Amino acid sequence: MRRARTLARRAGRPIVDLATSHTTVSLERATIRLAGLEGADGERVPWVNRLVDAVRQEVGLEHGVALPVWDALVRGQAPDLLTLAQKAATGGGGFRIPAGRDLVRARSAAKKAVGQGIRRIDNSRRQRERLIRRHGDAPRRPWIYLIVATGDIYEDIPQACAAARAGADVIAVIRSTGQSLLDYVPEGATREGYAGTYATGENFRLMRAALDEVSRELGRYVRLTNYASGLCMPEIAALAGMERLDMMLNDSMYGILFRDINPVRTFVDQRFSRQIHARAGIVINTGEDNYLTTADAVEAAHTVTVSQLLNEFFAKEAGLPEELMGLGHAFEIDPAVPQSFRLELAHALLARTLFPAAPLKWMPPTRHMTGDVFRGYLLNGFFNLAGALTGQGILLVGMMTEAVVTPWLSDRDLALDNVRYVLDACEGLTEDFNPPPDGFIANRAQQVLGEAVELLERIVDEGLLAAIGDGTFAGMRRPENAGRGLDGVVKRADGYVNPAIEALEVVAP
Amino acid sequence: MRRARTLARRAGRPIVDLATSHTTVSLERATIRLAGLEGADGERVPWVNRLVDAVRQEVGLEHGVALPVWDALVRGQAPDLLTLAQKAATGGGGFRIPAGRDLVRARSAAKKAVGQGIRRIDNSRRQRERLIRRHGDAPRRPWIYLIVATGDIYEDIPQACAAARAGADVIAVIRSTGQSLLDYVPEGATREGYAGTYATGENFRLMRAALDEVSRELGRYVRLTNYASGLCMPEIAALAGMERLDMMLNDSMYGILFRDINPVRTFVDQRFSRQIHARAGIVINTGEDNYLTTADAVEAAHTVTVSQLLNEFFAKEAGLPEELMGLGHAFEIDPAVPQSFRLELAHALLARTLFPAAPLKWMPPTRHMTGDVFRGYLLNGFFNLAGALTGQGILLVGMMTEAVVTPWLSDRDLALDNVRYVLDACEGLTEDFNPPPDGFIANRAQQVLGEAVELLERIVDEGLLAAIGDGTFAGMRRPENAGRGLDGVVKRADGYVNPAIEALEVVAP
Amino acid sequence: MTERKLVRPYGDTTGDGMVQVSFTLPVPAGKQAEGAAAQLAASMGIDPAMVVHSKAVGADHTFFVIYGPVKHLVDLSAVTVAERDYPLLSPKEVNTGIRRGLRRKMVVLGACVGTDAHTVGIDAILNIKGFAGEKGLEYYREMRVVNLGAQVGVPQLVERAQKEKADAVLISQVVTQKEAHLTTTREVAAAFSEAYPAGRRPLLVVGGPRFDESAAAALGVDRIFGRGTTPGEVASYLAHALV
Amino acid sequence: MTERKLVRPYGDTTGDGMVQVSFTLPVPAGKQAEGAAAQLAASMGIDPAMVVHSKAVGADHTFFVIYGPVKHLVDLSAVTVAERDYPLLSPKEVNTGIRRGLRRKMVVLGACVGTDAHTVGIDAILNIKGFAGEKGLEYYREMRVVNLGAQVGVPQLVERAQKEKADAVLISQVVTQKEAHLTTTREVAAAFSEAYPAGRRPLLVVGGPRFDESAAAALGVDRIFGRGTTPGEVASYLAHALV
Ligand code: B12
Ligand code: B12
Ligand SMILES: Cc1ncc(COP(=O)(O)O)c(C=O)c1O
Ligand SMILES: Cc1ncc(COP(=O)(O)O)c(C=O)c1O
Repeated sequence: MRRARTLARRAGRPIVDLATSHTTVSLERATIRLAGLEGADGERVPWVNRLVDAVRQEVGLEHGVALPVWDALVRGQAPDLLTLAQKAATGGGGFRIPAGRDLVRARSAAKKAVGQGIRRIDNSRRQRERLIRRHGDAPRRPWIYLIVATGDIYEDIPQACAAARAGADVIAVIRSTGQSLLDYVPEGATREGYAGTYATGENFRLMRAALDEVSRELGRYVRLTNYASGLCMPEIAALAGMERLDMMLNDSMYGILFRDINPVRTFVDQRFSRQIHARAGIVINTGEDNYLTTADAVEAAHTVTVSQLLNEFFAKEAGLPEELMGLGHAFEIDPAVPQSFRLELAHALLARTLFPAAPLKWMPPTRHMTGDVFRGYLLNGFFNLAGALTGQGILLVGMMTEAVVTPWLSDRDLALDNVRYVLDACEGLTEDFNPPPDGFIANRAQQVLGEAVELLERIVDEGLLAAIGDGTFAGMRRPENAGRGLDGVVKRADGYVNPAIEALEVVAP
Repeated sequence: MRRARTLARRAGRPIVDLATSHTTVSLERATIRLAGLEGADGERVPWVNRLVDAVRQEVGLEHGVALPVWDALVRGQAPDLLTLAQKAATGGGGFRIPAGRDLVRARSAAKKAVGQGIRRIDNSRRQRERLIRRHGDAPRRPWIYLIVATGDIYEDIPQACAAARAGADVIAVIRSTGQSLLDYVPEGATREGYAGTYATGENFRLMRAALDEVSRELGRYVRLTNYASGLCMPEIAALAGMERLDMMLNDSMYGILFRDINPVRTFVDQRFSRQIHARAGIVINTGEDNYLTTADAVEAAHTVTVSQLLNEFFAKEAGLPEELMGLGHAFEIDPAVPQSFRLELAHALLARTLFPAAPLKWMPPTRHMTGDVFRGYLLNGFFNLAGALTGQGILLVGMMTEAVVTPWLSDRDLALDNVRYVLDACEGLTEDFNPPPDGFIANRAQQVLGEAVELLERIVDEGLLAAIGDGTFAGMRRPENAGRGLDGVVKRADGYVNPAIEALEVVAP
Repeated sequence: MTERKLVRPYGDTTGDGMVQVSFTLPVPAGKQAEGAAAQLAASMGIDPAMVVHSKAVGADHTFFVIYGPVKHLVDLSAVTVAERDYPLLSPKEVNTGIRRGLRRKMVVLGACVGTDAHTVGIDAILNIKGFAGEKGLEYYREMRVVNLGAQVGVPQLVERAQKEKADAVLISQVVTQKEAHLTTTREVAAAFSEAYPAGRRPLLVVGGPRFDESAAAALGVDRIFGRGTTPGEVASYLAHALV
Repeated sequence: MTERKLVRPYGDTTGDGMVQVSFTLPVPAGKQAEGAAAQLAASMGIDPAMVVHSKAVGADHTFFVIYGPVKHLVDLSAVTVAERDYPLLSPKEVNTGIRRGLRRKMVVLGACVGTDAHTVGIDAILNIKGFAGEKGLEYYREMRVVNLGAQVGVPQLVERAQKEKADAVLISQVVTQKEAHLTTTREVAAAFSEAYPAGRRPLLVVGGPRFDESAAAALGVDRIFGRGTTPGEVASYLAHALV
């Protein structure tokens, strides 16, 4: 186990260097968002995009947007950010990279402005803690995590409230297909998503407010989750921090593997967004479950472990304590495999043992779910049982209609009944579950760990970026110099300034 | 444990004395059936009923039917049993109780005639053993037991074959409502049962033949089950023995409690039928599950244990080895009870520990099944799991539609998928299931056993018949001198002769 | 004319009309079978029908699961419910009512009729212990309850009703295969009509989990009680109908 | 006229017509709601409908499970199935066919179009690895396969098709919420009609687990493949349609 961690650190270290020596358009936009710029123009292009694009065009992003933007403001080019963005959009930014006294002044103005966003994040965190004290927390582990995915925030809200009343501890609003590839965050309340609802600041606000009300009604704080993922990962993280979301999907490699986003872009954005999550007290949820939707869950079990170790390293490096590391894994073994349930237990216990303090996120069967909803309901029951037996932290509730439709109201209700039955009926069953140290379960765990160490050794040898380029994870080849959003990556200059990063930077582990 | 057994023996002993000092109309009819009399008259009254009624009317049953009947045959009153029955039916039996040489002759003729039935039973047993050797046996424990209940033997047959092909190791044909209160066994193939099909010799034959064919096709011997229960328990046992049924529902108190059949009648009939089952190598299935459909499964858990101990004593006394004792118990705890699954495990393990060599019959949830078929499917999954974890011998497959209809074709298919998933996925999980000796499960088992011993002490004190009269079991009060079929009970005279009993009697344990 | 109030089934969006259906067809599995399943779903008003699961059950049958929107509207204003058309009374009120109105004890005869042996339901209504926290009719001081138990033949039931001078006869029917419950109920109704002069027969009340509560007239009885009935409802009805 | 071959759903007896249905109504739980559920079941042709389960889902919705016999008959002779109207060929036969008939490699372009990112299905058809034991189209020596992967925009697709001189364009659509799959398919069909002279556009083939295979014409494409399609079927169809 120690060896595995050392290897993960060695594999991750060069990536951190990469992340600290580059910036991205989205990271810069997130910085501006922290300073309070909202809204979009008539073509629904957010002002942060207009502003950062203008800066980039006029002076490049190598020094970050903070210096040119606040230099312009200090110089009185515009009275505030919004006006500056409006002027910049029509070509009148007049940006420059300040030097000397101007630099000092711009830098301190930027720090002050961005500091407001950091304070909003701090306030949100304190407010969460207050509300949990006031209303009470989720009644037990695992937290019950339910998905809402109508595409329309105004259908999502009543469904989320119904789910909370029915027992959900965490509500996740799934994003519309396609949002992750948008290089901007849509504005306002939205009603037109496909198989999910757009992540926007306003949607975050509306849902959090509704859940606050339900939390009051129920006497327990109901958490809200969204996705800090895709091309706008840092901006969404910033919005989440400010709007008091409680958990965020945030994986170090998901975008690369499943959305063909450029690896460097992803790693840069990821580090920044995790720094925000750390500051905001947001639990991240990593996405190891996704590997098992395309790769075989038995053969590829060790890739999950490797990814968890990497996610752990990157999370720690960005300042996240273990309590905020919702490392993912999933119940995705083909049910036709002999002893599949015991294999699941072995994998789940391995994760539990490797990351004892992390609130592990336990994901339900999806790949082997079929239109036989009865069978699906049963499978979800055994998934719930495995979660209970192995002490998982967050239980994403499986839907019997997984292979058919995005969840119906009744699917969620039935699924919660399932979870409740299993957790109540099997309360304390861990007392009786004692796999022998040399038994099938222990041996399988040992085997997976061994394979993970082997793979990590290979990755350390060839480098993580090369390994990703090779198709090591989920069978996807993602070369370092390809993928979406590459043109939004910029190497930092020596004089790069970012007051958000300065505020968020903590001593590396 | 030893104390519990001693008490059960003491409670049961007086009942055995009762059973050996009485006979019943059905026991006598069974004797005649063993001698080969079949068929019914124009009013569909079986000839065995006509004959035994006539004997009873003319000379009483105190000496048994064998002496008067074979005395009449030896005297040439009729060339064969059928003709004798026909004559007797019109009042022309001319029966008497023979004495001296006549008695000896009648007795030896009877012995010979009834011996043919015993030989048919022996042949059936050997034939079963042969077929199991030829085709192979059920692939694993627990045996998968499926119910067929259309009411029409010709719908039952294809459904039973389908169930066997889908994986059933045992097929049970449920009886029509009302049959247990008929004081005769219907004749021939029947198509008009309600919620079950009549148990008749011909139906047994037809189904066994169909299953023999399927067994050949599948390369594994598929067992057939029916009910030796109700007013005709001994006759049905005799038919089952001759027609090579493999298991029979046969409880020492079910008829008393749930059909209001006179206790003495039941105990007399029960002993005889168990002697036949012992001879035929038929596994009996006792009915402790039934208690829990009316009484609370937690509060009344110890009554199940007590009944199992009594059933064990009566079975042993009648000559059944442990391998033929399918003692019953059930998964009937209200799923809303906290830790219900662990309680189930505790009860199931207690039975497993008390009766290590018996093929325990594990019955699915019925009482707490509702119209929510999804929930029902899940509950059945956990029932299957409990069965697998505690090493049950015979698993009666639960139907998601339990609260709705008698099983549909698709219900059975889905239910088998459920069983198969659980047994395959959890194969070997017992290795990991190790309840600590001082834990919740062990303590609960200890508590139930303690309560069972207490109750047995009370029963020994007041006598089993009085206890039954008091409502000790399933909350039903059944006095010794009431109930259906009482008028069919006759105290044996000193010169009582029954060649079947003589052949079947084994040394008491 | 009442105003029409229309709703549709709800999957995850108002008005989407989504339903789930499963059934078996006596057809070997395959495309033809799936087409047949889709045809049936269409007849049921599901359009478009998604045949999301089909599985061979033996050689000659196929089991299907279907999802899709149903085109039918539900008109809430046209819903016929056997609504309680009598006030719900406390045991005390029922007793007072009987004492004042009948001036003698009300005689209630109960039984599980025919070959049916499921007594738990009728016991829940009659036994003191009761059901869902309500005491059973035996608890009512002004009622004399005679519970005949299981598998009571129809002639035997009529005979006892006459002998006990029953005001109300309560029968339970739980087994429904081949419409056993309906057949037996009709038999009981016919037997009582025959045995009593017109208009003089006792009140006939039937109960069981699978009855349609609005079918009383069609079956020739006075009232039907379904799934989840409580003793208080039955007592209140008896007081309403007989006092 | 073909002979009518009628069947009914099978519960436990031939001809019993039994089905199971579940749905949610936007109505608070209670008798009124159960009546509404029974009404809907009746509209679907279930008679008598047994409402065997009803449960409040929040304050304003109720979930139901219903059992009962459906009165509709299934006419097997009227079942319309997108039956395979071409022979199933081995890879060898397909290759030979293309070589003889086309005298050049067949160009096949594949993509998961729009915002859909579910590539497993199209990969199953295209990648060498294949599906259900059959090799994918990349394995066919006489095909040149270009797999564009996930979330390919419609204009981008048309452009690539023109550039590669595609003979067939295979698109996959898995997300169906709000009929995303149908909308995108229509968009693709329209874009190709516009970009190519009449009668010259490449063969358009669409696939995904929730398509109705008989809706090709309505969607403006040449062929639809549903749940469980194997690469061999697709290759055989391409050989049949293009050679
Ligand atoms: C307990 C039970 C038994 C017990 C009965 C014990 C007893 N003393 O009653 C035993 C184990 C003996 C038994 C046996 C059989 N059973 Co059984 N049994 C059940 C079970 C599990 C529960 C029924 C119950 O107790 N419900 C609880 C009571 C409180 O509810 P209820 O009856 O609905 O009553 C309420 C209302 O309906 C109403 N009500 C009912 N009656 C009346 C009367 C009046 C006047 C009023 C006002 C109201 C009223 O008020 C009650 C309170 O709300 C059901 C399955 C299930 N989960 O439902 C099967 C079930 C009823 N049994 C069934 C069958 C087939 C049998 C057998 C015939 C099987 C066989 N062939 O051997 C046997 C034989 C019984 C017979 N001859 O009738 C079937 C019936 C199928 C059908 N729809 O036709 C069922 C549904 C199981 C199944 N799916 O196969 N059974
Ligand atoms: C794997 C999976 C994923 C993976 C996809 C990985 C990948 N690279 O493809 C990941 C985890 C990334 C994913 C993400 C999402 N998913 Co997804 N996913 C699934 C899952 C579990 C399995 C799909 C699958 O791989 N099937 C196996 C393949 C082989 O089957 P197939 O696609 O049907 O293909 C066969 C045939 O249909 C046909 N075929 C298919 N395409 C074509 C094309 C041609 C030309 C031909 C000839 C034939 C053909 O041939 C194939 C072989 O037989 C399903 C649930 C399920 N169990 O079905 C959900 C599911 C499809 N996903 C769903 C959703 C909503 C999403 C998300 C949008 C959720 C969100 N908002 O974040 C995201 C985003 C994805 C996006 N932008 O599209 C929904 C769709 C709901 C609906 N009906 O609209 C499902 C049904 C789950 C659910 N119930 O919510 N998902
Ligand atoms: C870690 C992670 N990030 C993001 C997503 C969502 O995908 P997208 O970023 O395309 O919205 C998922 C999907 O489940 C995920 O697991
Ligand atoms: C032990 C036993 N005998 C008999 C029966 C069947 O009842 P009957 O004898 O009324 O057919 C059952 C019912 O399940 C039972 O458990």
